[in-house]
Amino acid sequence: SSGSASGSSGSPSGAGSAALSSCVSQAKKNIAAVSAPIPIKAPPSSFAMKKNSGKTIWLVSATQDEFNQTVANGFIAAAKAAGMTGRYVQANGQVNQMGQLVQEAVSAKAGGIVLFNIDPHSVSGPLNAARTAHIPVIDFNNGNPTDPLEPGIYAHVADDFTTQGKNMADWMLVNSGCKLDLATFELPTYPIDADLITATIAEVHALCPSCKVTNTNFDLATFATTLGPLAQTVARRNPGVNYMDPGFDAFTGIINPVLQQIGSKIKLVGHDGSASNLAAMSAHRTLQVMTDATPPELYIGWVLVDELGRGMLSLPAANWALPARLVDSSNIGAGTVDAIFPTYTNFNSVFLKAWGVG
Amino acid sequence: MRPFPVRQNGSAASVTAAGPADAAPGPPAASAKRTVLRVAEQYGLLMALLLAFVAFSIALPSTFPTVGNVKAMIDSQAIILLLAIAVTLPLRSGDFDLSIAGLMTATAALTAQLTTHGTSLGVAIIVVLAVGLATGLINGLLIVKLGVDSFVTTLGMMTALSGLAFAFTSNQVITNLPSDLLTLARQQILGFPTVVWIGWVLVAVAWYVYQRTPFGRYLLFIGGSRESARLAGLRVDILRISCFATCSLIAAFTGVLLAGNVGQVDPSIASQFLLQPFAGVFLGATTITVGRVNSLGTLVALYLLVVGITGLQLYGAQPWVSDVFNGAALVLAVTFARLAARSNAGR
Amino acid sequence: MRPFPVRQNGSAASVTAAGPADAAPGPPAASAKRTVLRVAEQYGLLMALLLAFVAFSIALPSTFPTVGNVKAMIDSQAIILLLAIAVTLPLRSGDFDLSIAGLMTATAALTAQLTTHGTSLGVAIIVVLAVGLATGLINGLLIVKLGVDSFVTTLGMMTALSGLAFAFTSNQVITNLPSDLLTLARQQILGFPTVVWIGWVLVAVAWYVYQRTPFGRYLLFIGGSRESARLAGLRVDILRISCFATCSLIAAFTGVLLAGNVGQVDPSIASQFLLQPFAGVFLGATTITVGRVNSLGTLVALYLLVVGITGLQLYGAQPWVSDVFNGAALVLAVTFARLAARSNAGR
Amino acid sequence: MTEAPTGLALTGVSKHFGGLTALDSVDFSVRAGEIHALLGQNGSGKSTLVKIISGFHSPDPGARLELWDRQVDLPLRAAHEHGIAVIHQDLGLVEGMTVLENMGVTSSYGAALLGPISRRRERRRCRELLDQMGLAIETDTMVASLSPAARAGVAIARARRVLEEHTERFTFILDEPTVYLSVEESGRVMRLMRAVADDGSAVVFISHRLQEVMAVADRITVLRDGRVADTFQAREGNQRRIISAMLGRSLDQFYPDRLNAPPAEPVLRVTDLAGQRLAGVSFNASPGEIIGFAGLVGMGHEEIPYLIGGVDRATVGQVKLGGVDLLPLRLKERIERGVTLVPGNRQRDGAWPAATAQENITLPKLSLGSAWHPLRPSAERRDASSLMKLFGVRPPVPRLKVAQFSGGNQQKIVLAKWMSTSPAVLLLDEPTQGIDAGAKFEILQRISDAAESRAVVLIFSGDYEQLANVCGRVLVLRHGRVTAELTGDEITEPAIAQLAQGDTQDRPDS
Ligand SMILES: Nc1ncnc2c1ncn2[C@@H]1O[C@H](COP(=O)(O)OP(=O)(O)OP(=O)(O)O)[C@@H](O)[C@H]1O
Ligand SMILES: Nc1ncnc2c1ncn2[C@@H]1O[C@H](COP(=O)(O)OP(=O)(O)OP(=O)(O)O)[C@@H](O)[C@H]1O
Ligand SMILES: [Mg+2]
Ligand SMILES: [Mg+2]
Repeated sequence: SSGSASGSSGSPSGAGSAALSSCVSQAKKNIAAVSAPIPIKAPPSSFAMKKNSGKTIWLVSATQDEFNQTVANGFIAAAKAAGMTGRYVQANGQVNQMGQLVQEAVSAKAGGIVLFNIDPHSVSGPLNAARTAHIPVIDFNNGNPTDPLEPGIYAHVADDFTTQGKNMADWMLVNSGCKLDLATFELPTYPIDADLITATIAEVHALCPSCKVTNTNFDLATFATTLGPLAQTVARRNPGVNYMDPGFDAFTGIINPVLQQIGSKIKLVGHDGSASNLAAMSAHRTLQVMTDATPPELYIGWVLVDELGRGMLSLPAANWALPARLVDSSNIGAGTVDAIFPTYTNFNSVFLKAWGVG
Repeated sequence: MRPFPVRQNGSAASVTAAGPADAAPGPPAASAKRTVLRVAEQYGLLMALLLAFVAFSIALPSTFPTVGNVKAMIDSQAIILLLAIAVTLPLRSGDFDLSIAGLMTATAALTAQLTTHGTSLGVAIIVVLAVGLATGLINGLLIVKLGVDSFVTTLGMMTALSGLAFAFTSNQVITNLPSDLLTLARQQILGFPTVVWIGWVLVAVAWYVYQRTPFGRYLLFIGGSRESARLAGLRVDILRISCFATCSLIAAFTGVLLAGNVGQVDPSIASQFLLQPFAGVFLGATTITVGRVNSLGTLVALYLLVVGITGLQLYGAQPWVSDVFNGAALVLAVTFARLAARSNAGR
Repeated sequence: MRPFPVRQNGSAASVTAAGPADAAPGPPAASAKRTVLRVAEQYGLLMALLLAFVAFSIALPSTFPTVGNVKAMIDSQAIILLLAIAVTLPLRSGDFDLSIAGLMTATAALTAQLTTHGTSLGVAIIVVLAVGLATGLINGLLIVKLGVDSFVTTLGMMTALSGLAFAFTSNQVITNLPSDLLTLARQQILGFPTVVWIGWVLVAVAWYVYQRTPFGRYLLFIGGSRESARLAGLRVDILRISCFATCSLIAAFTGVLLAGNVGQVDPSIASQFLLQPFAGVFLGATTITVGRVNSLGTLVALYLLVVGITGLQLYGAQPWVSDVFNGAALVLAVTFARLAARSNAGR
Repeated sequence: MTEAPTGLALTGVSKHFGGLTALDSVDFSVRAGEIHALLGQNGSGKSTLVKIISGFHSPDPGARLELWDRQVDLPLRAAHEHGIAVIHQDLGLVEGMTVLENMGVTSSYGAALLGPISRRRERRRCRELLDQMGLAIETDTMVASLSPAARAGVAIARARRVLEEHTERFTFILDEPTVYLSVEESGRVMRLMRAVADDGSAVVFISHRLQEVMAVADRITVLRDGRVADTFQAREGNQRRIISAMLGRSLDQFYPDRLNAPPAEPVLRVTDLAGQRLAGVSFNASPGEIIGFAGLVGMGHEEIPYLIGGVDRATVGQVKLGGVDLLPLRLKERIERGVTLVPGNRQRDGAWPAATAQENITLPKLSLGSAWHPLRPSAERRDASSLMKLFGVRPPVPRLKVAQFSGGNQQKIVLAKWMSTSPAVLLLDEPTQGIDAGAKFEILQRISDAAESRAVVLIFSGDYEQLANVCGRVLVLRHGRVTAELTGDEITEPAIAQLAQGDTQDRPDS
């Protein structure tokens, strides 16, 4: 991640329209594939999930929110389909409870554990216990699929945030005709956010030296009261800003009304494709013009069970990298998750087949 | 039971905080200096606000002193101002109410849930006010009638209500709120949204009530010396309960306005609104009617804090600088106010 | 200046909170009933803890009553227990200290920054303790010597210190802490890590000091009536300042242990630790030495809360249920304690 | 006695509060074995002088303090380590703690700061001390549940404990210790002081009761407006000399003329009234009557004003005022019917010390009126100012905080606050506590005026001399019941004292 208000780059325009058009075409090429409907990502190989039946697997989440809850619902359903019991617990955002819950899972002889938004470093003590007990642990939604594995971690399941951040940058470059003056907002202590924003900034700098990026840090503990005013302040400080990227859809939801109230024309982009943002976009009720949508949360719950099943049988990890689709007015359609991921409607069968169940 | 900090009246000898109206009759020589000190004490925070505004305007001429920025700063404090005014009521009569942030979040969640599921805004507001009244009465009855400590009771209510906010929304962030709800909070009147105007009206009403009516005086006496208030015939219990109830009603309605103002409801935000209203009220008590919780002072205090933070942000300071500023402003203001009070008291 | 809730002692007529040592000698007929009530009052929370434990053990025989689960629950409260014991000191002498969570986070950040940049653990601890002492003295001098209100001063310090935590780590999460730091907090002794043992030792020391030494009584005296304590010849200022200083020293060292225990330092966690220690202390004051801040009660209270929440989680309750449980437990416990006190007082 | 060493010598003590001069170059000394009475009008600076000795206030520069002929620095730190024990007007007890805990605090509970307290020894020690004072108080009782007089006893016993721990070279200072006490109890305190002085300690005490002063003091110093007006050996002077030094004039009358209320139908009828200790008391009172109530500590008479006034709840009984039973009525409703209570605990019940005199004085009127009718600050100020003048509050400045007035002047403010409401029943709990001899006349005159305008006046006081001089009838209570009623010429101070005392064997239990 970079510091707050990392300065702009690039020389004043004059590099000529050639540079601009090459920037646009390069960016356009990069995002062509991720704007189209995405074929369902199936388990890479089959394995005998049946052998795990009867076990209990734990999903330990840092916080409770909409996304986590829906993933958990998928997780529990998938576990059931696999003859296991899925258990969802959350730590109220408190670091001491995270350790406690992992410890509890270990002492309850969990078949496997998923860490959801939890930095393995912050539970390294309980993780040691899990390793000793030969319990596979998955690090989910906490960094890039390609990050090195922390001790005691069997596999990552993650969005490829570095690629997706780059894609988001490319979309904005195309959308702006490479006349991008972007304000980003970063949670430096939140790895997936930092990865996403860092990649976006790097891509803008790489393709468009004349574009400008202003990055500002904010704090998850106070975002509800501070992010809105902060966005206004940034807009005021940088009157030329034409795009804002606060990372995730939850944060565009905070910034949008503030900008709307001052009659701003700044375009918002975010990541997740959460149902409510998609609905607002398709109804043109928001300044958000693009979201990098992830597949249905229920599907993600099944992915977690798939990966954990492999770990419990000491098979090689599938190394899931979750796909995402750039959604804007051109492809939003009805604005529902099903419409955006048409191939995912029947994902259960794909997993059941790979697991040799049902 | 009162196992907790017993806020104490100073003894006859040690009370030195000079109230607004009490100059010890001094020899004329010292009186000019004393007047300066008194003015400094009474209007110090206001002057700090003006000074900060002017300083940032000079330092950041193109971004800070603009209509847009001023409006943005004022808008950003609207919700906190409402909560702060609400909490002046129990604070003035000597009780804490930490539950308001939780209540506001719960009622915002309830409003969002009801109005997005077909309930009309009017009905939703009635339900929300009923919830607020119930919360206030529970707080009030436990604290006043049973004598449970207000800090710990309302801390518990805060936690429970934050949990209920999640229950109301089924852990979801609720968006796409109906337009009449948005309008209720955002309708522009003379350049400011309704939520700001409601805050200002409340400040004015509270000012009148606190400064100009016996009711305001009653609260002060109940807060300062509950027994002597009771012996004077004040119905201390009813008055304290009515403070809790009114406070909760305002906080509950603030939940409706919050939903309309932000346009979505995230049930996880309660704790983010917990402390800022108190910072505003406590800081505000160092000015105007010095040493007494008051509404104008609260307004000035909140605006001072937002001017400082916005100025620093526009200046490009790291975000943590605003936290440090916020905290330091609070500590310094109460310290200076205290020092001024001591000099005035001639120590 | 004391513009804030003046916590008041009840009048002679209305004081009903029965201290542990004050059985009004009643007629023998009523005395059996009264003894039962007194025991219920004094050990009610402990019984609730045991009851909750047994109930969840029956409901969840395979997951709840396991050694691993019990250890996990105890471990998870270690840091909060340390903070809670720290804050009993100023609370007993009548002052709030809201700054401890901020201080702990700042010193955790400092420890991480120093030890990952080549400073030895010993030196880092000395630096951290110096920071703690300085914070405690600033709090103490402002509050005690200048007479600034403790709630607002330490609220300001809390905010400022949370900001400094970000400054110390340059907004980063610091990981890969040196192994001696990890060992300091995690070394297992008889099945529990050092951080738990340190907490228990502090509970025992605080119990001795509060129950058995003049110092503990002095604090209570000061908390009860500062003026009276002063008139009785106690060196009130020094004693209060020493409470702030000791509290801050413990909180600062807790920062070191937090870094070692968690294994990384995230500068944004201060607010997570703000309220829980107070909930523990206030709830704990309803038991053992009823009506007085005490360390054993605090321990029981924190364990009751974690048993409740863990049991509910394991039972598969919705996550928000634990917030509601937390809040309701606090409110109900203080309410019952209050009711028991009233019955004891023969009302 | 002249050869006895000087325990305490202050020279050139001045003290300003803002622009106000509380003390102006005062010299003051006490010898070992001497009881030195410090006298003066309300606000003359007595308490301020004591608070300088105890180290609570620091004097203006230039003051010197010698203890046992050794110079010590001012402000004095840890006075008790220098052998100074002080009992202030405010007693210094914590209500929410037990007697035991309160009594140990000045003696470090007989243990090192972080050493273990021996509870058994503590309890034994306290028992002894209380027994010596003749106080049958349980050591585990909360101070909050004690009567003011019992509290004074605890405070004195506690100071005495410190005394005994420093047998020699001790200075013992009591600021109005007897203000709450009845005559016989204050006699006990006087004997205690004498015993302490005879042991070689220096004793200073402040009192407005000139009789007891003349009975016990060896030397007398009178302050007037912060200066020493006179200082002399007690046997060389008399009450007249004290009064003229205090007031700067002589006082020929200590009490207003007794009223001869014309006989009238009783308006206040109290039947079988009972409370915590009060066990069924009945009496009638007519308009214009002034009735006194006397009794030892804990005999129940202290409760009567609070039961009639509506502060505490009566267990049984009836209190009829003009045919209406007051007991079911709320406090405010009683006030509206003219039932006016001047409470005995002025710090807690009488006034809010941090608010201004004006705000305190006008509160009863405000609380009777509408909560929403706009305040009229200038009218309020005028009212307060004239009332303060009427009751002789000094200085009569309404915007000063109550805390900034001297003890006696605070009491006058409390009286002004209540007696301005033209009461029908005036309940006075120790109305002249802490009020100087000069001002007392004025206050009693106001009370007499109230009776003259057809109020029923009930005075509850341990000052039997005062009861004997102003009351037309005196009821004496023992164990919660009226045991004697004195009228007309029967009312004399010794008669009240003897009836209150009763059989010396049966002490009040608590
Ligand atoms: N906190 C308390 N509240 C109420 N009663 C108490 C308390 N502590 C002790 N007691 C009771 O007080 C009595 C005396 O206490 P204890 O025996 O502990 O004295 P001690 O300090 O041990 O004396 P010593 O040191 O001389 O042996 C006992 O009956 C004990 O039960
Ligand atoms: N803290 C204070 N601030 C301002 N003025 C004060 C303060 N304390 C005392 N005074 C003033 O100093 C003067 C002396 O007060 P002091 O209390 O010494 O009187 P006193 O002789 O003890 O009177 P009393 O007999 O009524 O107790 C009074 O005029 C009083 O108003
Ligand atoms: Mg005095
Ligand atoms: Mg023993």
